[in-house]
Amino acid sequence: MMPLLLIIPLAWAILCILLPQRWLSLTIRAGLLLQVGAALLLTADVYVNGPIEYALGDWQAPLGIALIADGVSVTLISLSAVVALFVAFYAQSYLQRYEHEQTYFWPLFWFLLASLNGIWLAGDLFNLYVGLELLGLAAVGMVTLTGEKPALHAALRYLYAALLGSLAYLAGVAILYGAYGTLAIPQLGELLDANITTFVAIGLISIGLLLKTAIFPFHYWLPPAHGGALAPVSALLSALVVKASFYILARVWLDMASEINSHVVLYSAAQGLGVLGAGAILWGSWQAYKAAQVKMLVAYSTVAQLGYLMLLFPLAIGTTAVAAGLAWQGAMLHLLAHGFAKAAMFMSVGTLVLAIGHGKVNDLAGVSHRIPISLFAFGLSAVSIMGLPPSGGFNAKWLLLQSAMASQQWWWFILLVVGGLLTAAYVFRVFRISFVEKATHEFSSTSSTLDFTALALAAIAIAMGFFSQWPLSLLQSSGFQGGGL
Amino acid sequence: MMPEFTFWLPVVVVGTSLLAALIIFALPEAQQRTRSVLNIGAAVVKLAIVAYMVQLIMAGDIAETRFEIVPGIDFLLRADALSMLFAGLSSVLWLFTTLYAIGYLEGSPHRSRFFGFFSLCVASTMGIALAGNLFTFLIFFEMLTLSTYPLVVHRGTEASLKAGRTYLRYTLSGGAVLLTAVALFYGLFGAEAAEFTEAGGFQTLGEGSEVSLWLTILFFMFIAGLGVKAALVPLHGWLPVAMVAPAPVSALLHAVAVVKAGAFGIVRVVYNVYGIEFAWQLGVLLPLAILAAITILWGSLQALRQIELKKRLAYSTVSQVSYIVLGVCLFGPIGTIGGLVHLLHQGIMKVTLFFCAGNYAETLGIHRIDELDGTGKRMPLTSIAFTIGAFGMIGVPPTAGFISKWYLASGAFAAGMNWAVLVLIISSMLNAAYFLPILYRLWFKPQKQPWPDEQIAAARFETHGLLLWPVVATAVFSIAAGLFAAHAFSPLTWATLISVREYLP
Amino acid sequence: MIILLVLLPLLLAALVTEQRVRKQLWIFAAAPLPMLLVAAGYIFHGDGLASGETAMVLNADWLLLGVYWRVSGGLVTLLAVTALLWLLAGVYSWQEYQKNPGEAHLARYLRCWLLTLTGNFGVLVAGDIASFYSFFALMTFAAYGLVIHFETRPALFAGRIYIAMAVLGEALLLSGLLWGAHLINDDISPLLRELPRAIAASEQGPWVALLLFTGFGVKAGLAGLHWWLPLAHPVAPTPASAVLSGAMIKAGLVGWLLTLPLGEFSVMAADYSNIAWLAIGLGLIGAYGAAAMGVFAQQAKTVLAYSSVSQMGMLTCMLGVGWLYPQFWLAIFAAMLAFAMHHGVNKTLLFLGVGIRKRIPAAFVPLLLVLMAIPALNLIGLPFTSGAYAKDLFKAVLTELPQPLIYAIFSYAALATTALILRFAWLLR
Amino acid sequence: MISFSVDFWYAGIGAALIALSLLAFLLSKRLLKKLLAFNIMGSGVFLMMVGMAQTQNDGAADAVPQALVLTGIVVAVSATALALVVIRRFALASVVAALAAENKAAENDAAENDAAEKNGAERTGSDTAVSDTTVTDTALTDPNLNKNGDPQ
Repeated sequence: MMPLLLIIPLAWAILCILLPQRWLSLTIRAGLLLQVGAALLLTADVYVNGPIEYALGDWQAPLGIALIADGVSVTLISLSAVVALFVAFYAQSYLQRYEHEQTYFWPLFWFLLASLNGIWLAGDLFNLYVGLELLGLAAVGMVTLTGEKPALHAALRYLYAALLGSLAYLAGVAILYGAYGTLAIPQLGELLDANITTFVAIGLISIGLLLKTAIFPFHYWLPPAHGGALAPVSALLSALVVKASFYILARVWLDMASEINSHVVLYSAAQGLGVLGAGAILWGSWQAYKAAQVKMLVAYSTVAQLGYLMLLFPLAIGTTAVAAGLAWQGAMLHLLAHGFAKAAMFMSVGTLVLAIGHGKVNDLAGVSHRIPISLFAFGLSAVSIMGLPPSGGFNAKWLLLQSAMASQQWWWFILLVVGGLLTAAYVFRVFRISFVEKATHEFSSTSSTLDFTALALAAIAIAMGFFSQWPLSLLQSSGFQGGGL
Repeated sequence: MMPEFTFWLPVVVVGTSLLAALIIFALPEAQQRTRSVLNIGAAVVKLAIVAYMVQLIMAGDIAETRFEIVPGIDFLLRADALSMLFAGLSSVLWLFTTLYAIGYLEGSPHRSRFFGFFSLCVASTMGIALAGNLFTFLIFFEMLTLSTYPLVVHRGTEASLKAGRTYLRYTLSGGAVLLTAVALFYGLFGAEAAEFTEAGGFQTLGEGSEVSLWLTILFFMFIAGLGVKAALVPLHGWLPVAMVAPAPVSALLHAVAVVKAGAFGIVRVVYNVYGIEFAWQLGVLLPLAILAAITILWGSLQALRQIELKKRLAYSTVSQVSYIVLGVCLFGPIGTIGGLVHLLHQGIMKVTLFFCAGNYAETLGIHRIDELDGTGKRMPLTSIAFTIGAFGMIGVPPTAGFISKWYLASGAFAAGMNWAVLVLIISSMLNAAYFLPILYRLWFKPQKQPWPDEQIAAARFETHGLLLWPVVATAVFSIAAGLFAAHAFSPLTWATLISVREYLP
Repeated sequence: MIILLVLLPLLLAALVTEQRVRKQLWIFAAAPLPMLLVAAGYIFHGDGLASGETAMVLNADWLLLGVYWRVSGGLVTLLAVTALLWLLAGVYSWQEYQKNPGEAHLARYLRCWLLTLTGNFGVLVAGDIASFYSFFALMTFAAYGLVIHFETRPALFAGRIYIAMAVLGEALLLSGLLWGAHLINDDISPLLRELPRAIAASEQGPWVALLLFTGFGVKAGLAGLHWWLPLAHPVAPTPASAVLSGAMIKAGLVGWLLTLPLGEFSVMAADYSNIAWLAIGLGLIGAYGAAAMGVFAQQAKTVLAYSSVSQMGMLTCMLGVGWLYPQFWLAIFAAMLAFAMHHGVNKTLLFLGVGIRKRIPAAFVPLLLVLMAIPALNLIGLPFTSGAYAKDLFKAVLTELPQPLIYAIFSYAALATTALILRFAWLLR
Repeated sequence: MISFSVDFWYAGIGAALIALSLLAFLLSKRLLKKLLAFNIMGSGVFLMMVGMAQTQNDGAADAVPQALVLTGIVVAVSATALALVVIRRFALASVVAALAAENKAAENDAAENDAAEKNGAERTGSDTAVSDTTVTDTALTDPNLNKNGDPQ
């Protein structure tokens, strides 16, 4: 069952290149349904009888490629399948105006999906490297779609950052392989001992992944790339792509290095990651508050929200099992909720900008009664981003708060609460303008699928506020837990 | 009673207005008729269910919805006596406010958006009323902030946007403080202590000094978080500024939804989380009573200075809501009854006053008090309703206000806090000082200049039907609540039932 | 049945409308009539009411806070006299407005008239504290409409003072009643008759008594709290000031009699002598001070107002003495009742006389003056008049008391009243 | 045995290569130079990977690093290809943009001159000298460092 998740997207990527325009939309829809079906079947399978191993072409480790599907990876697969489903429907009507981009968008879309599934299922470090690279190239390709100068400029910055990151990651992998002779994460987990080479390797891998996840000091490439790209592209990038490298970072720190991460060097490094996260939250929120373009605002909001994810490390490493468990669940729930909410936010903002024609925040005047559904979708997703109840974001923030309290790390507690307020500051900037009575631009009509797909994703983010028990119980059954629950 | 059936009752109550909100949002602006039918239908259905649940509670049964939302914490909606008090108030007043809003917003733009958020706001009020533990309460408390913001900025003018900004600044920071308090509470005392129990969860707790220190700190954080919505003095800044919103919004915000949610929260925390006896031992009630007293006097003094009618009513709300908080702090069953019954009475009376203010503004374009001369003759029914409401606020019998002041004062005497009676009396005199001049202008002054902008001519009745009859109805209610106070179905009897259960350990 | 009598004027008030008020003037007279007939019936026919016994009890525990209305023995005579006075003033105003229907705000005046009437009857009939206070407040606030009826500048000023003093009085009264109700602390709707015993029994009793004394003192024109009286009377229409002076001031007195721990209660826990002496002192100051100010007044009605203040001062003095010597309380109580009724009737007649003086042709004026001499002499207390009778009752008690000084001052008060009446006659010639 | 066997030499040189090319990558402003630096860094990593691996099972040829390096090279080549295409497209776009900016500037001058003639004020026609920045040069500078503000 698992290889299907890789085969379908790759096959569909090729199909999209070959097929003529007329049959394209039908095949895409079929592919999407197949993809979601496969994801849900795998989730059910893992939920019923725990994690599954699958050796490609039954080559055993260390040479062969092993695919592991445990609770975490299955949750993330369903996340990417569902988000991809709605983004695809959105893109189909959004790209009608962009004839030229349409032809190249779909193959890249499927490659992206394939690489994502590859990363979620990968069991060893090198597979992750390959997945990362494919993901990076597909993402850069998508960013260049519009072909205008700023988009190309952003794409180049993104490409160089991605390349630098993956090389650092490869160097780290090389050192690890040199020292321990294997690249499979479970085996590495047992072999690792706390010596200088391991620290250097983990350091390099972390720097590489931080670059690719655009965490605070290395975030310079994200806003122009996500802000400048087409709406469906930036939705996919913000919701899924940056999460993949974070997921690998979490696996490295919490799964592979789980035995040795209470070592003083790694413990303080984890606190360092937390500080980077705090920097991301404060700097991202400040930049978002100042941003003139509404897409840049949402992009900087991504930078800020990724800061919350980084809090997983200080809260889960070197703390009691209870605190680590809570931190792990909180981070994962935040990842899911942010995935849905940010995709919905980018899509709704895309519709608004499409209708108005101008991208500045102040041009959104009078939107609330002309395009209410998109604004309502933006509102719902904003509720989850701000971490206000009843949303998935709130439950995630709640779990992180509980974990911070359980591990007596009050500074993260305060940061979480203040972070929520900062987010509210820049989100309500948009609301304030949208309620202004007289519109400054006349609005061109947009098709309703744009509104309703964004609304659906936002509704899922809000519904997770009530039903966050399902994904969390799924995470319970996953192979590894931060700090072993 | 089949347990299955009562499981879904609370959810249905909250669900009706949620569903209504979603459908109304989807309705295009033009379908005015379907929207009104839907609105009123939802209100009536909700009223019926609440009435049925009240009858259920009388029989001692409990309707409860519970499922695990976050590991270890339940999403709990439970209908107990206290929640029915607030739920009953909001559902009754929501029906009148909907009728009034339909009449008030005749022909104005974006009504779909307005009524959507309007029912969303009431759904969250229902949620607050029925919340069974602190976590669920927090969820609906924040939902209330989000759903009321668009109502405050409904007009879209610069002033209302500025008001919205202030409103957000206050309520969101209050929400953050409340989130911290609830998170700390759950962290320190676990989920079962956070569940609302009849007589509060803490009598049993041993007197560890460190624990009681934490409890005191948490108590004042709760009060700070809830105090923003309950408009306690330092945190009341948003209330007068939010007067820019249209009349049905300020009526709903100030009489039913937001302000009462804050006060109701404080009642929940004192009675059902800490327990009145434990709170008294902890010694936290006295500072809260002093804060409430300061708010009462400060609100009345400020109201004296206002020249705009709605601003004066806003400051009067600031002081009146603190009666409830004062009632809560009077350690003793009578004081509790006084506080709880005032929760209802103030709601009914203040809705009447705001409806009248809305009528004056909508029909004759009057916004300032000195333009009110001679309106008694032009709009007799509205002015009579305003007079009843005003006398209610002063506490002149036989209005409902008198009953609550009577119980608050007796409660204060019973609790030995005689200074509280002094505060009540002074505040009544201040109320007289700022309401009687208005009545004087209404009835005894001839009309000087023509009305600022008379929109609705004086046909058979003074103004639009939908504007007039809700006002008359709520005025009759405030008189009936006072006159038939001792009656079986009166708010007073219901408050006594609650307070008896609070003090029955 | 009693509820019908008390609330009848309220119902009639509801019927009054702008357009048909000219034809509804008969209501002025009709409103107090039934209560008068019933009260008179009790006094003259049948067994008559012994002072302790109550008749026509209404017990509705679902209304307000548990309503208990009764017509008690002691008050039934006062009720009859009040009804009579309201009838007289009603007939007067009925005839007056029959002649010149062009009067402005007539409907509002009639409605306020009826509301004040309801309040006045209610105060005498209410048995439980909540409805007693409700009627008292209704009477006070409705009387405002009567005071400022002509809407002249002095009338509005007098109205403002009246309302300010009224609100102050209500506040004192409410706190006193609430504190008393708390002291009774059996259930939530305490009855008036349990109040004196509860106040006497508790050690905070003097404070509660002081609050009640001053609260009712505002209405009863106690010296120092009487400012609104001489301002309100001259500006109010004649029948209104007649009723204000004759019947409504007595409500303050009734309040004292019902709530203060007099008679057999005053000997219990705390001692009330200092409040009693305060009452005596203020009473006498009121009697003489008002007379002194009244003599220099310019208008006939102001003189009468000051005479009311001075008469009420004497009543307060009686109350003080009665409070000091509980054993004589019953006799003094009878004397006070007689004095109150005597003063009510005569003062109302004088007020109406002043009104009539302006309306009738010059030829009849000497006849009117002769007729008005009777109530005037009554007030002075000439032998064989009702005034003398009431005062002698009190003086008889005073002689047995070891207080020669009060006896002397009290009897000289008659001189003060004579001076006032002479001034009144001089102004009226 | 700390003698420097041949493998360590490879790994050492690889590390040196990485260091040098990283330096070049960060400092240079020209896009192509950065790309070259990236390629050298890639081969440095591969060299290190091969060098480090030999120490495992005492000298016998170990297939895994070879396979890894092969994949690494494939990935590096594809990345370089994509980078080259994007740089070319970027250069083209910036030329187009520069020209567009130029004629817009020209039109403004024309409008100004007409306006000047219209209101008769004699103004010395100071046509804006097109700054002779070599168009290709600006296009190829390193996107990270040039400061032309928001992409929009």
